[in-house]
Amino acid sequence: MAGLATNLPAYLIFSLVLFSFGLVAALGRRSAIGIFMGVELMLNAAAVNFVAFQVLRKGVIANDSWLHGHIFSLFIIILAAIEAAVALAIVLRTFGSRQTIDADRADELRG
Amino acid sequence: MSLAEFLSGLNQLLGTGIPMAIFSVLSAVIVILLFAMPVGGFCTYLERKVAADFQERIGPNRVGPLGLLQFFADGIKMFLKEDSISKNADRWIYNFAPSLVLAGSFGAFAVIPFSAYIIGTDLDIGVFYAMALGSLVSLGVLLGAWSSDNKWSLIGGMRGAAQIVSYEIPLGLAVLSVITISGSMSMHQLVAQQAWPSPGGVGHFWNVFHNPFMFVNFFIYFTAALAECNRTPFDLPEAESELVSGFNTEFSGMRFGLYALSEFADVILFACIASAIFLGGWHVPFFDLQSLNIGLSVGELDLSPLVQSVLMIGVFLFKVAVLVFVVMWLRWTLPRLRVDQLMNLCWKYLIPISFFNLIGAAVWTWAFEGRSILQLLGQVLGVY
Amino acid sequence: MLQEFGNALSFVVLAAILPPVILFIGKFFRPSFPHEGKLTTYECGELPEGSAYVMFNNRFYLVAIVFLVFDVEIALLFPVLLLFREAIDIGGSVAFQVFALAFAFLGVLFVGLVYEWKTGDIDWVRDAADRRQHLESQEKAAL
Amino acid sequence: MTLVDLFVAFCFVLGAVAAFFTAFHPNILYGAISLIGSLVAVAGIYGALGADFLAAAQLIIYVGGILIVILFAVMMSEDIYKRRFFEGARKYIFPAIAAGVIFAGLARITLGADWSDVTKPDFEPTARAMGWALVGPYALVFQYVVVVLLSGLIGAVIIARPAVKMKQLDEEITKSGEE
Repeated sequence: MAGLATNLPAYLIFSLVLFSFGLVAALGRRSAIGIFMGVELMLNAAAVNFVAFQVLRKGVIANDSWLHGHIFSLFIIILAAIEAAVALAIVLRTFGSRQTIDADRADELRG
Repeated sequence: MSLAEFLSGLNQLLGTGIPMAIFSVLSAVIVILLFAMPVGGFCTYLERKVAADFQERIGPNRVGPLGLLQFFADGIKMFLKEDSISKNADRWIYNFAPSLVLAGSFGAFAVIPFSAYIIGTDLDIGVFYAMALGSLVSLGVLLGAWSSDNKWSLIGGMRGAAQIVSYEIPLGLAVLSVITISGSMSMHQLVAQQAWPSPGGVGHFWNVFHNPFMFVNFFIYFTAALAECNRTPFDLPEAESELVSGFNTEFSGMRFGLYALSEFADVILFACIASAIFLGGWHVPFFDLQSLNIGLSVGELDLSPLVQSVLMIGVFLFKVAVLVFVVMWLRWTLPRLRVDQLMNLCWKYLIPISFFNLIGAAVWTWAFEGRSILQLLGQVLGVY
Repeated sequence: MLQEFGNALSFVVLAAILPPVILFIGKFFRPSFPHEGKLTTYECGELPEGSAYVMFNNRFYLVAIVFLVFDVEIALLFPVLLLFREAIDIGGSVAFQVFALAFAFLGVLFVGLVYEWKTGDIDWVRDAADRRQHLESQEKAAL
Repeated sequence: MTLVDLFVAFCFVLGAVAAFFTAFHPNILYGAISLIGSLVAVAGIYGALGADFLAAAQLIIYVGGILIVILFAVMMSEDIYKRRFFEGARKYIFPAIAAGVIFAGLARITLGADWSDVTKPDFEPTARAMGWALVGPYALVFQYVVVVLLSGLIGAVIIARPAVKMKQLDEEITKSGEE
């Protein structure tokens, strides 16, 4: 437990746990929002990895004074936000026409 | 210098070996329990007194001298009233929502700069951190309303969340223009740069008078802050006439007291942030408080910073009091907006105006290398 | 720097545990007579029927979507505009670069806002019937 | 055992437990509520790693934006209290196995590697450095992201537009076409 804050494998294992729960949620959940929440968890797991490597492995990347890890995870957060906007729009539209958002039932190809 | 370092500095003098963590919790207790909550409670009394003055009646004067202890009596009454949770309310979220709301509104008191020497904690992302915690409040309102399984509170909660959420954008753009001008996010730096302009100094006087765009931005910030705390022209979520006091219909006793306290804490918080980043925090026109020097000193400890700090806190709290009074004044003058007027005001007026103000402020700082009108005037008149 | 975060964290933690503590302490002092009438949700006296989870038309969601995009825009603009003052002191070309970058960003999203405005999506019209009447009034105004 | 280690350990446990409930809780709303827990835990970890701007950005965008959208969607779409039963554990079997295999494989790799050259984090404010990075090497990405933002905004609004409005807009287009 000592030195947990600067122990890189601990962060990797945590992000791996987050990723696997996200995967289970994405594959197992029936409703579209459940799938979307799983995807959010997976994105968060990746972002944690980027920041952990940037902070705890300084001097390995070429000129790492540019905080590449932080920028990557910032863009992950932003693209997850845009994805959330479009996902809500799709959920809205499927709910409008089909009264439910169970992913299994949305199987017709028509509009 | 953060409050915790100030306390631990005091501790080194007394020699007791208390670790630093205790002091950060102590600083939190001092700012929240001894400043935010009492002043929040006192505001309820003040609001009723001010309202009484506007309507030429006396207002509460039974409890204690001039009714000063009224808020204390209200607090005890709410503490002792029964807290009935309705049968099919969602117990878990029902209890979780108030702590989200309170964490959002009281947590942001950490970055308020009371004086040059006293600040809860001088985060490098001070203003951004305050906005981040502000977004927790909208979540708490939504969850609290949704979990009490009452049609009115649900509609009130949805409206409240939509209103708080959409007014965060003009708020953010106004704060952005302040950051464009002063080039730093930490509250201490933001206020330190608003000193009275002196030849060598870095101050460019209050941000409100920095340039015309900033003047308009202050009013946009104030309007958005009013909408953020559901205050008067925008108090749609708790509209008594339509929604039976909106999202807190189902809350009784102390739970309702907590929501009311967090609403007042929001008002004080936005008044503090507005007076810090727009009205120059502890700075006084024509005179720099930090250069005030009183000869007396106890032992080797020079007392003048202490006296300066007290004066600065007084100036800062005076500005906060003026802003809070204006908020209360608005409550008894302006009618309530309809939902579509409220949303149109935000999306069609406040956001475009704050867009152009941001561009204007940036062009101004670029053209005059960050100097304010006052500094330019000083140069024209050859003062410095 | 971590000490600063520690102070900020202690503020948030204290504020978060305040409500449960107060409500728990109050439990011993508060009367508690759960009576059938008292426990049903408040409906101005009548018996509540149907659950509260009624659906809404989607103007709330349009606001949430547009807010999300503009909130992201503000979060991205914070670090860039933070440097503006510093870039001015460094020199004209750097300042121009930061200015052009930030306000191209702002301009593109302002186009999005204008699009919303023109197609009437951020009009807070209550529901389909009002929307048709809203559109007819626009046409009359246009003639 | 400094306080930071304690805090990071608490964030790990909070994040893992919240992610577990997000995946497995029968009621979708409690899944969304526990998603708040894991997002706040990740924000705490960013703070412990010294990425202060990221922690605040995570709070503003995720907790203040995406979760509001998710909660609106959840509240609108299904009547949570009708279905209290567990939606059949059968459908969780395959994903759980797949995730378990991936977890075991990657965990073995990470624990196998030698993390000797881990450096001490030097805690400097990151907001200004990220700003210079966004203006410097990432300037193109910065502009690209805004185009993605715009397309996402317009796309989402077009999809979410109520059907009745689409008919009006189509009529307007056809009418203007005839003139």
